[in-house]
Amino acid sequence: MNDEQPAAANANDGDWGAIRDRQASEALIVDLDGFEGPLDLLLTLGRTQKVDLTKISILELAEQYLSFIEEARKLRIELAADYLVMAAWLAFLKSRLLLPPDPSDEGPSGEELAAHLAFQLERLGAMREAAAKLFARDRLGRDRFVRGAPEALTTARQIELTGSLIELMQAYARLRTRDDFRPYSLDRDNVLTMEEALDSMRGLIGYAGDWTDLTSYIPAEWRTDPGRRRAATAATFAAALELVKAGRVMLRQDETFAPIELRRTDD
Amino acid sequence: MTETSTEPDAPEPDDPSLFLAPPLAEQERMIEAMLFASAAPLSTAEMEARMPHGCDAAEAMVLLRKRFDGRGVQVTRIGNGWAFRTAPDLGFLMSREKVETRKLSRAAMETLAIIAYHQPVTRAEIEEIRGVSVSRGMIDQLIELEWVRFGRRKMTPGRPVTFVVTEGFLDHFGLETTRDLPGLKELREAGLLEARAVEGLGPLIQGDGEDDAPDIPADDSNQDELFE
Amino acid sequence: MTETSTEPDAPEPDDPSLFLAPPLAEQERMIEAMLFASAAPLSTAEMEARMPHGCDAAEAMVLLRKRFDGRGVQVTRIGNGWAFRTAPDLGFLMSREKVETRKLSRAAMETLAIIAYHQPVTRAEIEEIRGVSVSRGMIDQLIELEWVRFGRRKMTPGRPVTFVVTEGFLDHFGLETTRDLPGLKELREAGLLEARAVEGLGPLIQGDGEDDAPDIPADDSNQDELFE
Repeated sequence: MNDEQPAAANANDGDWGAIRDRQASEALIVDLDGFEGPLDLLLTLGRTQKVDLTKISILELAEQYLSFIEEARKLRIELAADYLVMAAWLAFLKSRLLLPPDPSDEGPSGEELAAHLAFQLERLGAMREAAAKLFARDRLGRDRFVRGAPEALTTARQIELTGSLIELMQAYARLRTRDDFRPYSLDRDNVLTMEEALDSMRGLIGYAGDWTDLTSYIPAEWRTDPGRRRAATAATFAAALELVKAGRVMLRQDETFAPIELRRTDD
Repeated sequence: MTETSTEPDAPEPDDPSLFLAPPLAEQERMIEAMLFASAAPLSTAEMEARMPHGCDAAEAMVLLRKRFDGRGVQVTRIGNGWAFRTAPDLGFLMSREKVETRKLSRAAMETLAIIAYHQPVTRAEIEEIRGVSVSRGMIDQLIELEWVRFGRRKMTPGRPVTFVVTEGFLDHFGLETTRDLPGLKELREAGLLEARAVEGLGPLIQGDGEDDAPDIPADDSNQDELFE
Repeated sequence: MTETSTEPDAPEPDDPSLFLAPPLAEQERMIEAMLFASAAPLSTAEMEARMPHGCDAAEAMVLLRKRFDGRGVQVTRIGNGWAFRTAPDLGFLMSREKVETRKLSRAAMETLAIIAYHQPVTRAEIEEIRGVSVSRGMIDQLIELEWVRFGRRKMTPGRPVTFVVTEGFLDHFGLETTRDLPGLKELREAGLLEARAVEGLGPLIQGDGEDDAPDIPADDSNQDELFE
């Protein structure tokens, strides 16, 4: 591989070329952060060989890389681990390439390893070139343009309603059997509220020094109609309980279903 | 941008028209591209300002309009400017129709059932049977579906309108006449009445109170009421 | 819809082809209008779905492409679709429409190229080619630009996700298909697009162990559309 060295590359550059090369390598070291990893660094170093990537000397490249790492160390530049891994691998590759092959050794030969590295570099270089070509194309929004005022596609949603005969009949059946169980609804006119009962009782309990039947507190106009009477009884009973809670009255009942009697508390 | 060197009157070297305007056909391409890419209509002055020196956008516009005459898109004057617009007869291509089928809502189905079984029937009668008020919007929707139409006015005070079902209704529900609708007894025999209890509505609790909300606004045009 | 009664084989009355498709010139107007109206590419199938029965959008497209050959706007093929785009030589007129995009890093451009030329490609493969780990953020950036999307999982251990380029990528870079990528043939002939990752041949690149979107939506059934 060494015979493909571009020996003539710097021939007419003389010392000037050497200085420029040194400047270039110094620039590389300073710009280490600009590299996208060891392969990128190898590719850049490979380019200084000024040959087609397919003809690159991997041995020379390994040496370039190793001396670059050495220089970086001297300059106390901290190197990421993958640069060091690559350095170790290249040192191994170099020994493989230089030493006669060990017949007992398994695995790929030095040449195979070198060929693969050359392939990787060529491929990365090709992708880099492809990216440049791609981005140099006539691009949308820069060279080519879309319709500035696209006309929206309107979607007319048409709703089609359906129903089956069974559903129609079920609906009717539902309606016709509803009367039997019409929901219970409150009839406000025929309800005496607890508040109303309480109001009328408050005015009367002052006179209840003796036990009196609770029903006598039901307002007269609520006594005749059975429905109204039922509602008023409940309201009056609830109102009496409220008054007991307030400590105003006492209640008693001799036995189950016997009349409930009420008396003012003595204070 | 082609420079025509065979121009008979060679202009003075510092004459701006030394740089001759591109050929008109090229200018036409330019205004075509600009009108296409612009979000808003462009006036000829605006276009000229972007074009190489010496161009005449108005003249190029004459060519462009002629070229698009009768095409699928047309160069249209909008205010002071020009823009491409779809030819009016092709507007139908710019809309997509999507047909969705939905079931009639329970409330609408009930109303329809009442009209079918009791026609001709007034709205008041429908309300009496359903036990809740019936929105005008719902009947309107049934009319729009062409399942219900107006019948004769009733000869009662106020002469209320009645509703009847249509041929379209019979068609959709696969009936010859409304007389083919089964009676209550047959419904029960068909198990349609028991089905309610199975549905979990329970024999004593009426409905779910949702679509039978006691006060539906009288003119509820909300069509959601029609489907679930 | 013109009915040609001189058709030799008169179709049956209920044959849908009784209503013959509009003349091809009319179909050409239609696709012209649809393509003008849409910013995104439309496939011939999408156009046909909006056209009257019996239309052949692909045939009409032949006419339309010819008509706009050399014009200021051009009919461009983008993957499976078609779109009008301004002619590249007229970009200088559109300074106002220019879209200022954030400049992609060199690494992102390179990653995009690798995805385009090697697709479908896994993140590990991208890392193998670039020799460094690829940050999730960089691929996310490409996905956000809508130039890259997830492809099918690879049938290799771990079933890694793959990345492919999109129709938006083709549109942006003015490519009809991924086969038109610059230098593709040469790269293939040079063997540079073959997967040649052989264990033990080079120092291993350590990924950062991040998981690439473990759940891709199941429907990537049409991912083949871009590649044949």
